[in-house]
Amino acid sequence: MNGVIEAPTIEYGALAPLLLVFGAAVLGVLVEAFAPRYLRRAIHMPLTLLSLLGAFALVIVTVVKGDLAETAAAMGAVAIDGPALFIWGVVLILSAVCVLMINDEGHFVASAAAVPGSSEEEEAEAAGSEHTEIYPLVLFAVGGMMLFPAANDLLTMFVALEVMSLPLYLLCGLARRRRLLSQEASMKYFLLGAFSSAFFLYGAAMIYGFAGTVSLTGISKALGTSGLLDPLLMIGLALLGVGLLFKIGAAPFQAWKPDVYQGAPTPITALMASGTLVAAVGAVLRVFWVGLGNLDWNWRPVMWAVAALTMIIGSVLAITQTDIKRMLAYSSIAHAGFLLIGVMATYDKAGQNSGSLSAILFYLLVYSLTTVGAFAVVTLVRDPGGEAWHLSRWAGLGKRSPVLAGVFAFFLLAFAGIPLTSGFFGKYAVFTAALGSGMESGDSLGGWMTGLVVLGVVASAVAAFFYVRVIVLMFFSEPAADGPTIAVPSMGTVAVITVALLVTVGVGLFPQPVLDLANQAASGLFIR
Amino acid sequence: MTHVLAADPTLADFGKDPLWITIIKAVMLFAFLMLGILFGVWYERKLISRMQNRFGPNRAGKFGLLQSVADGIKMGLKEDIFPRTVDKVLYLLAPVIMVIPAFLAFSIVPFGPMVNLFGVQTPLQLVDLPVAVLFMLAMGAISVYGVVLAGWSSRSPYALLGGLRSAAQVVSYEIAMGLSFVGVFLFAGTLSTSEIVKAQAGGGEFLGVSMPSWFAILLLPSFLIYVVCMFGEAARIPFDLPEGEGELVGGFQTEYSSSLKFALIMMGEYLHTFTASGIAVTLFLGGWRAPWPISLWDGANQGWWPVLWFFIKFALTFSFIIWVRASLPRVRYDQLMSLGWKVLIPLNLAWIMLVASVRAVMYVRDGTFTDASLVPVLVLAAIVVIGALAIWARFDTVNQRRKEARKAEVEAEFEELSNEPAAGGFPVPPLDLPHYHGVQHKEIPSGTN
Amino acid sequence: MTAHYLVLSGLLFAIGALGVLIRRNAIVVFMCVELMLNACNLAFVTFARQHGNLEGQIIAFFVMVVAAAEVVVGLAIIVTIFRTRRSASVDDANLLKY
Amino acid sequence: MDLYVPILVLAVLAGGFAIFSVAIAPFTGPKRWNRAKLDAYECGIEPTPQPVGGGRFPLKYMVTAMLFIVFDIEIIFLYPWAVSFAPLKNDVGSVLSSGLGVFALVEMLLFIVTVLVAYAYVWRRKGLDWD
Amino acid sequence: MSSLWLPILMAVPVLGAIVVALLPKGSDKAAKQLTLAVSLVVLVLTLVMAFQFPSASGERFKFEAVYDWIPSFGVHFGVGVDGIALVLIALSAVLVPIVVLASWHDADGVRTADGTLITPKRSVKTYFSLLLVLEAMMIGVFAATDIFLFYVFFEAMLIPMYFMIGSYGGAQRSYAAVKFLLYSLFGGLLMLVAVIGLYVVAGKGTFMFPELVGVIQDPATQKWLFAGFFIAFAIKAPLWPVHTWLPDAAAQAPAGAAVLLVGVLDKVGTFGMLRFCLELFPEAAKAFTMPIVVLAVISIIYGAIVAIGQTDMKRLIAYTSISHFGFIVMGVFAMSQVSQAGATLYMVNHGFATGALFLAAGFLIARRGSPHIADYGGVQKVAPLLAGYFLIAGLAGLSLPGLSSFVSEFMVMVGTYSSPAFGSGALTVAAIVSAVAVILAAVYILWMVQRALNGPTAEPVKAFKDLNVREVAVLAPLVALIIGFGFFPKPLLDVINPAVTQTLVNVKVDNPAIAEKGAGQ
Repeated sequence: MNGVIEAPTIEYGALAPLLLVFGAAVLGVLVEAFAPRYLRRAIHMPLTLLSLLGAFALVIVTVVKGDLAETAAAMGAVAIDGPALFIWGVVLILSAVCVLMINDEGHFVASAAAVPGSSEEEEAEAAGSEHTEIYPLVLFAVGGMMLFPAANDLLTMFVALEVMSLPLYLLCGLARRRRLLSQEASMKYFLLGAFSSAFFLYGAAMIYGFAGTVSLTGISKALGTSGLLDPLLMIGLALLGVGLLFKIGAAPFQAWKPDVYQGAPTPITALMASGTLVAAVGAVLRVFWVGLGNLDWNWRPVMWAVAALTMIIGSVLAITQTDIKRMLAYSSIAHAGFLLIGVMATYDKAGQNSGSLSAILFYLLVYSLTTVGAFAVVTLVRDPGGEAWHLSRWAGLGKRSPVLAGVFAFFLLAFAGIPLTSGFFGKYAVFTAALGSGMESGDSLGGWMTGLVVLGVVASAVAAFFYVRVIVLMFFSEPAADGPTIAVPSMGTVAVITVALLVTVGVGLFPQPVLDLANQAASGLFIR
Repeated sequence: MTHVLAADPTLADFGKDPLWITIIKAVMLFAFLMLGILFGVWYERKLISRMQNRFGPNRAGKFGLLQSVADGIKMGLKEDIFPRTVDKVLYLLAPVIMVIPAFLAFSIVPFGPMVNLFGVQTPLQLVDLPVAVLFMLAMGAISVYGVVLAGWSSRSPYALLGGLRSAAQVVSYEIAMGLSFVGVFLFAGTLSTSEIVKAQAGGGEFLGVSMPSWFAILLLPSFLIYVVCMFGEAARIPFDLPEGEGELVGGFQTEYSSSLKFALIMMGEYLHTFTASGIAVTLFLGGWRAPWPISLWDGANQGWWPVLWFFIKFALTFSFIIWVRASLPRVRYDQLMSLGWKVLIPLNLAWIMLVASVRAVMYVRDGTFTDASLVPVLVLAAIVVIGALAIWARFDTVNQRRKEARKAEVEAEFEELSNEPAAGGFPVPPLDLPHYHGVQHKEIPSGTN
Repeated sequence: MTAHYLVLSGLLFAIGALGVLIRRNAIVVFMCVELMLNACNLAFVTFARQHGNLEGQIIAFFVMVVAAAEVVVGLAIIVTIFRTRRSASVDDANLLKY
Repeated sequence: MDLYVPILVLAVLAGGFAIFSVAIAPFTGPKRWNRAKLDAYECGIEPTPQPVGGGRFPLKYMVTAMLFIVFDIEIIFLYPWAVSFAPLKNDVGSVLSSGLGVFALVEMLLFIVTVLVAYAYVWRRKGLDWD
Repeated sequence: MSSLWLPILMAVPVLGAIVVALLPKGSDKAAKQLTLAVSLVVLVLTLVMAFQFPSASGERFKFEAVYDWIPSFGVHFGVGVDGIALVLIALSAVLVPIVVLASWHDADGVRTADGTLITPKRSVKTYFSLLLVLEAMMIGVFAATDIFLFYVFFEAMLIPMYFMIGSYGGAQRSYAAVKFLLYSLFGGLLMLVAVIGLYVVAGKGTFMFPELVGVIQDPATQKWLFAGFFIAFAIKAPLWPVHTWLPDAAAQAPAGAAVLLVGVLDKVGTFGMLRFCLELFPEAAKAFTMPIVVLAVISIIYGAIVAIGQTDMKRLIAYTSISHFGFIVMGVFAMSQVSQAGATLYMVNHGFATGALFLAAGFLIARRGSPHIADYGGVQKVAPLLAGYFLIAGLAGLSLPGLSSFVSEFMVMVGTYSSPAFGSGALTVAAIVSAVAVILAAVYILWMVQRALNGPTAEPVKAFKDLNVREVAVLAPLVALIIGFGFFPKPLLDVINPAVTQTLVNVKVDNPAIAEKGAGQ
């Protein structure tokens, strides 16, 4: 401990959005502690929403002010650069939207501690008690989602990873219906998640051993200087990759996704399918572009295989699904694969590539919003026993409520990437970036990237099959006599679906503004 | 710091001894502890009986001095019962696990300054580490494993519950204890015991006033909290819930009939008491340094004299523990826990903030901190302190009131029921015995006659 | 001489990973995960010594915190499941299938 | 490293003693077989056999354990802070390293506030009550 | 310089569609009338535009309008027509109102004379607004001068057609709809890769067709991109062996939708070959000509033979179309002025002929409730008018001299036969082989006519009513066009030829002589 200790400096201003969200979360805990039961929801809802929107406003302000620091804030721990801000904005919007859904009645268990089917549970439900802890938990998760892609050293990233995951583990287990499934999902998610984060950490340790630092900047410097085939480095690279790829649910680490998505309460599923994916992809980009950019020749082949496998597995297994949420889970796996294509498209002297970066950011924005919308629709199709999860129950929904079915069909078409939907431009942007980077490289990479893109196209054709199948089910088949009822949507859910729909349509017709935004965010690349 | 002497060992002085010196010191310490136990048991029983107007042990040897030797031999000659159900390995391992760390914990306690031991300049302390205090805590924590394993491996509900209870108690008080040390570190700026002792050599100046040297005085709240925790850690009356003869027939050691295994467990607990006293002396009572009037004599803190001062302080602390045992009853478990969690911890946190703020002021004054933004920070600190205290005061009282209200309710109900005609009203258990063995009795609906 | 520690941490990590894959009791699986984390700590501290900088030791602190948080969350989840099914076996958790 | 040699020596002594006494215990004492002796002692009533792997016990203890872990970790953070808070001076009194200064105070305040929030929550949720 | 013709032409039906969709419940009749009105307006506008065409400015594309759409992708909303596009747009503009009339009752539960329900009641408004959306897209796809825009319409067209087949078709509709969608989607996605590849390789940062012509030089690259485009188009214009979706789709779709499907949508494929495959990748096109012509010949013969074996009227017609598309593809790739002009003309005529045939068959089926030829017989005694129109349509299908399709088929064969594009006589052989199909055509058409219309009157047929006014109004104009263009194809050819010449120039086929002769035809 001897030697002069420099007191660190922290740019509170730049970190304001982050701090606001975390502060609100802590405040939420206090509310839980001191507010009387009947007031809690009334306090939580505005607190959560306002903090999220406030943080969003702060992000906007930062963007508008425009003078981003050249180096990472908080002693190089948190990089607040264009991409990070963009992702923050996306995550904040998504979470705000999801909170609107979360606020609905009937998604969450009355008392998580009560054994399912026990008398306590009945009492709890009769008493109408509820876990308002959900709001602070969500806020903590959102804070983690914001910190994760902005973390500029592996330690911060690890901490963020956990801050993001731990609340989600809990939230997964709080579904009101099908509680056994929910608890099981929670446990699986937890065990596998902890497992993967252990891998991430060990990878970080190895890389620390190689570079003597965990800051991504330092790592890339070390890579610049020393031999690239250090075993420590290779092991670290592999383990780190495992940890990160798990989070975005890339094959062969995708197994948790369907289970968790199916078991979790649908609003939480929506939050995970959108927010977590966005954050995780951001983190993957930062690690592989900033930290290991000079190493791309070592990781690109593996990434190639992973991307291919992910797309194939995602789109093929989705065909066999009978549970709507599982199907969407597999589709999100497939989309993770498409995103990975973009992640690979870094060919550039700097190890980065603003073109593909903006493509990925754009894809993230449009895809995640469509996803949230789709899950919001899922919450509305109810059976006596909760949501109508089995696909067969959706038969003839088009007759029962054309509007809802139409909206859902539209979201599915967007997933499938039909032109004039946002999804199409997302895929298009990523594919173009990939081919472009391949061509630029002017060596064997070109061929590989082309192959990957063709594979991606085939995969999305296969994926289109099961999306279309659902549409067929909804529109071309007769409704069952005891079909599911369509819950009267709350204002919140209506808002969610409307926003998602507007974005999907609007971006589908006029993507330029959003593209400009993404380009602007990506122009600065990640700071090193 | 004028009182600091060349004889004062610093961290640098450790790890230099040749092996034979080390062995000698280790053996000395071991012997000291063993004899200490033998003597301590006798001393405790004698003192207590005196306080209770009894004679206490007076058969074996002069004043019964050999009593504990006799006890030891007796235990050795008793049958070594080995219940059928126990988990053999762990059952045997538990006492060992309890004893070893108990010994080790004491190894960081300094007995004196540098002395000439067989021609070698060496500090009168087995070893000192940069993390000495942490080491002590760690050892204390390890011996908790012994307790839990003992309870668990016995496969008897009493033992299991006893083990859990003692584990819960010890860990609860470990937190408060750990927090109470923070103040000391804030002043000493180190975790090494010898350095801490050195730091108590002479008080610094604060706002022109010279401060007392002992942390016990300087950080009185820390000291008091530590004293309370000391009992919890060593599971002594009033906090000897783990044994709790009344309720748990000996707790986790129920299945360790009175053989040598039992002796080991007892030994472990005694050593904890010793360690507790030793730490109290070292961290708060100026360690081996001579107390004030004596310290005026320059020779007081040199050579072998300090050992004497140390033993005196140590003996007094130990006697204090015994005195408490003689005078206080055992508390209820919930009282124990709520004292540990609801009183000591918040007080500790508040106190730490206070100390830190004061230190900050000092450093700003003597110019080590070149940071102007102190005032707002202090305000913040004040808020935190007050907030902590407020939370504490408010909710403690709230809980108290709630409890009382509940009790009042029950009594009122009882009252009302018992006022009604015995036929209906207050449920009169029928006189057939099964009810006493847990068969529920039929309640006679009120209002029927 | 740091090599030994690295080997040790590698072994611990491998044991933990294998445990996660092989063992069936959720609690044990979970303890194996914690074992992996500790292996990471060991590696970090070793490297910190090797590089002569403190980063690794600081990281170890944070890892402990995370591990603690994981313990709390994880035990809560597992205990809930246990109370529901009277079994903490991962195999019994088999409602979620393709 | 050799700082730990003395501890090792002491450990050997203590361990030797402990293991020795556990080992000889069976031989020093008499052997009088008696079935009741070998049962778990439960004040004379028929002992309830505990399942292998220990019986089930109140969840309360687990909660306490969790709380302990959390607060213990907090302490882990307090110690280095406390140590490096003080400016390091040598015997002559000249400053070797200025401590972390007011910054450390602020950060620790924030930290403790956060912990206190959690603490208050636990308290209100009766996490600290035994009854 | 940007004219508003085409944007308006596309905007009108879209607006119409929106209005129709927003009509209050129960106003089905209003919806139908409004749709008819809108489609007629479009028709009128198209005709006006067509007559202005020769005088309009612009060398290759006329009525051009180019707006930025997605600058950062270099995508424009670029529209403009040359002769080929014009005639095809006109074709769709003509067919839509006819289809509207023809499928007047399709959506509100089609019942046969004896009251058996063929297709259940469905939302009328949806059907007709889909129809209008489809029209807008058909116009857009032919008018697009920006390759990206073309692709967008190419894919987006699928959705309305998918729903029209899926919700309004026959028993097997959902199977047919999905098959149709997935085939086309797959092709489309391959094309997407090629489109992106084109954009990246060209590196011009734009998708405007004129700027991309002749940019790609490297033959290898050309071949890959060509493949991407061609497969998509081959699926669209069902070319053996990727034709299998057409019979199902056409047979299951309601008659109106089937007409648009076969009459217009499939033309996008052949149109795409002519416009994009050839002009963007001339080298590749030449390299691949032989295999493609072989495929074309195969589908000519195959389609014809399989058609003979069909018992289901609609399927039979679908297979005849496969055969006809074979001719068109052959004409396109023979790369002579005459053959390509003929092919283009064929697209139009085939639209009319097959349209008429489908509609007539549709009326038959609407009366009998069964698509099986065997269920009919002696219709001409009961419903002479219907039988007459059916006969004429059929004869047009076998391209009888004097009927429009004859001209085009003849031009294709002659053009192919005498095409000097490749020294070898391979094309000659192809032309000769394809001539066999003429005989086969006679067989399948006449046999169907003979089985369905002549002979003893089947029992249920006795109840047939003859065509009512609406149905006459549907068939009459088509037959008129068939006969009219049969004798006087010049106006069409005059529009088409310059465009074809331009194409050939871009493909760098050097045979001015033929070009002259073709123009003289």
